[in-house]
Amino acid sequence: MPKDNEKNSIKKIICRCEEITEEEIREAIREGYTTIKSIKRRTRAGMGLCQGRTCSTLIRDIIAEMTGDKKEDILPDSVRPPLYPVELSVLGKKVNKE
Amino acid sequence: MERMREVELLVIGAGPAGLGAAIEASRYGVKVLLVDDKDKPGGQLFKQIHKFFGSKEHLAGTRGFDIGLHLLKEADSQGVEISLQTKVLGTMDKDVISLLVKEREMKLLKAKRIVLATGGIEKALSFPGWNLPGVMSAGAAQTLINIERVLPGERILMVGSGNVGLIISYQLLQAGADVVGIVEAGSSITGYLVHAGKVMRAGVPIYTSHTIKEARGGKSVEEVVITALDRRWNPIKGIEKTFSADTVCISVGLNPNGQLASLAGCEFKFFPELGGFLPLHDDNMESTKKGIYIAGDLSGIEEANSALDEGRLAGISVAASLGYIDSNRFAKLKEDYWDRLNKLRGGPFGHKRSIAKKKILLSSQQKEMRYQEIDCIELEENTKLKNYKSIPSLKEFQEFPGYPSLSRIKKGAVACIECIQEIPCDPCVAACPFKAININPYITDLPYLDENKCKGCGVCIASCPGQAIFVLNYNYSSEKAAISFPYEYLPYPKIGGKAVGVNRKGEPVAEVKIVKVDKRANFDKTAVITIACDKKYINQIRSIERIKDDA
Amino acid sequence: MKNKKSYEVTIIGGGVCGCAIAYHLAKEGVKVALVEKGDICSAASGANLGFSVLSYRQNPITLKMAQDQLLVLRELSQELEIDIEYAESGGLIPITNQEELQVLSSMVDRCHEWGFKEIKIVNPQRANQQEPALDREKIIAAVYCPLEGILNPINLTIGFANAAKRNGADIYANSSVIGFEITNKRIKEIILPAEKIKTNLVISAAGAWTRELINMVGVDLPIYYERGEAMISSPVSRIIKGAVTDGILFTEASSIKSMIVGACLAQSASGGIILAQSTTEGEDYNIQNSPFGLSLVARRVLSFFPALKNLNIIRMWSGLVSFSEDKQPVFGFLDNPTNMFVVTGFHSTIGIASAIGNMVKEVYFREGSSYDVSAYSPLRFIKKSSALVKGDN
Amino acid sequence: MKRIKEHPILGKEEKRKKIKIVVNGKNIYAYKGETIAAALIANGYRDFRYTHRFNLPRGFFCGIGQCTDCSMIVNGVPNIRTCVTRVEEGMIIETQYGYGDKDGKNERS
Repeated sequence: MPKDNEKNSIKKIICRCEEITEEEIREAIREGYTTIKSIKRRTRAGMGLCQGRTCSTLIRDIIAEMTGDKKEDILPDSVRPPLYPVELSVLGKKVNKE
Repeated sequence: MERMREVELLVIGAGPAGLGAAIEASRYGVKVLLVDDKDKPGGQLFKQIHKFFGSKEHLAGTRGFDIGLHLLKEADSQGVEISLQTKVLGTMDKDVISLLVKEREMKLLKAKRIVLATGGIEKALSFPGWNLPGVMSAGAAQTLINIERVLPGERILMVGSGNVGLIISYQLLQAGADVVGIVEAGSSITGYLVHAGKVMRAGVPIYTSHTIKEARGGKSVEEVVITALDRRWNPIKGIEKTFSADTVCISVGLNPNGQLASLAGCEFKFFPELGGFLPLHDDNMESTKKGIYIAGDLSGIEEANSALDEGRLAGISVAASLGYIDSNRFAKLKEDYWDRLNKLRGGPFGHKRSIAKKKILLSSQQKEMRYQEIDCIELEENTKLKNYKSIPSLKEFQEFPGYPSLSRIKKGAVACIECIQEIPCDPCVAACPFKAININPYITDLPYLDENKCKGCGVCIASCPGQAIFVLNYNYSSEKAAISFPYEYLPYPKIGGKAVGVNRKGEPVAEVKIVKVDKRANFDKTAVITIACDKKYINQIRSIERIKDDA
Repeated sequence: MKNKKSYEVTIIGGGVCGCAIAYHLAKEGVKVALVEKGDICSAASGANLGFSVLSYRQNPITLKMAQDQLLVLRELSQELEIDIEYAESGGLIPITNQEELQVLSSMVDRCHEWGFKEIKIVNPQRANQQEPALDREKIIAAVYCPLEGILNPINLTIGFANAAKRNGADIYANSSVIGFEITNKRIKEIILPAEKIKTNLVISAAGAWTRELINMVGVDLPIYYERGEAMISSPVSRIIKGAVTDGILFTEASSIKSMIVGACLAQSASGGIILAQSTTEGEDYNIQNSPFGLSLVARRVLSFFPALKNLNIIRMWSGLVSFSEDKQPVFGFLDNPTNMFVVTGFHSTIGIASAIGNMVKEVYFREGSSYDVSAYSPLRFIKKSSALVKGDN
Repeated sequence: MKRIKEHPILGKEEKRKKIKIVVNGKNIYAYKGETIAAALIANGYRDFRYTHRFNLPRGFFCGIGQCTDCSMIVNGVPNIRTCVTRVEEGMIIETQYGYGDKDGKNERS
């Protein structure tokens, strides 16, 4: 945990949910993880509650900058349900086939 | 096993695109279920308290939330079934759609056709301190002020000078906050200059070629540092400004919200002009996945009017595909909608989008055509106008067809139209009882003032969504000229009182006297203020300093 | 044209098995290529609960492997220079009725017979000590094994891949194998989308894609796959301690229509609770989620763990898990081509991946295997079914 | 911060029922129908939670329930997104540390 005076002279956070820093993303890219999906697996960026909705375009920019890849070639992570968080108790209720 | 409900058309998203699709499909007999995750329909419309651009068919000059009410009424009269607080969790195996209703109940259903109108997602911008409380998306701030009626802060820095950033800055001022500045990384203001003009007259500085470097604070934002950028968008060392601010709003554009489309298996391509990755679609708005149609910001970030028309087009396409409209009728209707859409995409602002849309249609129709070839579609020059980076000079203003001549100004009250960009908008034409304002042949053409017909009545002032029309009366009295301008802040100035007249950049020019505050009902809450000032300021003063407190 | 790259061994499949094999060979100085059609760890290896299983190993050999792996797993984070988040936090199989008790008692007996004693049937109170969030009223007993635990399967797989790379392995990600150049019953080259690579030995570690891959060399093996669904919650404070596997899964009662459903769960080091499983027959490599599967899992989980009702589920997925016709592992050379080695069908592979990698290394250097895996040769199927006829060209 | 009592376009604030909520042990007033986040911001609260990894403050960010930033403990349940949850009479709202247990840690026991 950073000391109080370090708190705001801060590392730049990229993934807000999982608190993954820009430096951690860059390190993963240097290791050879150059897709949004593989960076997620390597660093956890995009694994949080928002499922990368906030950070994936930021990560795309960093990949493009470091690898020279075109942004159009840096594909988004695969989308999975649920598109909104759902409570386990709701999921477990008897499903209504309307 | 009980049968799963199967609807004819499921429309996902009740913003303008979704409402448009639901209304049109329903009009021709399709049974429509419209779902939206919010507790009110209308999408972003109910946050939009400004008057919209567009033409009469688009209810131009009407405030966004009123357009929303109008569409809801239309949906209601067409018998559209609307299910609110209904979140689509995803498409599952065998094209089953999984819904979460009111956070408490799951439902599964199938649909013969689907229109995805899931809108856009605000892009993020990261900088040290962007995780501090007080930094928020501009859309979040807009929800707070216009829906919740709570100020997010008192001193706000806006990041991004696109239309959203400019409009929300203006709305923050209307709500009573101070906007300490707008930073724009590009070298020119990216939104419409009429929107920029509103906030600049209110004294908000716009820093082009600047970005936010850092937000600082303990438990929340206390100050922000901005830095100048060189042409390659690298910070120029040493050129920094520090402001005391408690809030930073991020408004750096939108991405199409393609989550559901992607899950449903639609094919995507990257179109930076339209916000990034988006699903391909044909000229019926059908995606590459048969039976799934898309419309609105999902099919490319544009504005509410094109979203609505794309939605309506998707709606009739669905109706036609289900056999509710015969092919001749459909062809005719479709042509009309494309005509409207092409008009909305006319002018220099729509040009890149218009080209990108052509590419989308080509890539979906001719899969064998390589993207590079499609890329070669000529970008023909379609404007002769200069691309202004910021508010132009008076001399430049005077060259526009809406600016009256010096000799006409000296004769007495006359409208002065400071509309200088080719925007699809024409309510001023209909507003003028003397037919003194013309826009033709295209809706994106600049308004032309027939200064001999103009009586200077000022009805056009409140009609202009860009707040770019003023009335100048050189002969108000022997010493004084009068200037009338739109005003949408509280408190209103008092008749007979004094105020500080400001120019187009919000700089104080001279003390002025308030001679009229016109709040008539058909101005729809845009007050028209008339001030008297020294005659020499007739081409300079365009507003007054906002009055801070009722005191 | 540039010179073709040449390798002693090419491994096809960037899951945990393929990466572990690559690591063990590369560490010994073997020139290795790893070919993966997607990203490293993009299929089943990243889509499972990360259990280190002992209790329900399918045979005495894999049980012995898993036992021996315990020492390895404890040191592996250090060795691979990545935190595999391994915790020997115990494994529990809740038992709700006599039928389950009977099946699981004999499973425990079988473990004891195979020489593994640290496993027993415990009463609900003891089970509750292991998993305090478990509703003890719902169970009559449980199987408890203190040596079981969990790890992060993604970090493990990536750890093997990175370590292989550090030892000189080349990784070809996003490279589907298009075909093989075969002469004289030997694969000479592998055709990838962008290039061909030469190789002396090919190791198939392609999981659910094994059958399809091996078909390319003219051999058909009865290897199938099933689709297992899982989901994860947003992070919460620690509430689940170890690995939990539903006792119902060991009985016929877990079958609902064409789906096997049970409550399996674990909490990852980062706080998310992973819940599984609903399993259906695999078809067309479909990895969508089924409309009902995870709802049934949720209901089942809540019947044991009512305290989890407020969990926010943020992602669902499914993974394709391969198995052979006789449910036993496949491990060995084909006879034609002679230089293709097939590895698949190990149950709960995560916990024994390193052992599998090590065994391949032993075979490669002809050291003689630590375990007798002769029964797992793919030839057992080829003798029965005839190999596809492949035209010589 | 403050509530917008009068607005040039939206007019006067409509009359809404005042309700009491308890924030970190302190009674404050909110309006029925508004979100927890709006009520808190109107009452000057901005740091809603402190993060698990770096122990840094977070607050209202996306406003549409899509990020984790405004999560708090509501009626004892952690991880409630306050920007999409509406206030209710007597609601007990607490700053969330980490994932919402007493010390904000997620240690293996």
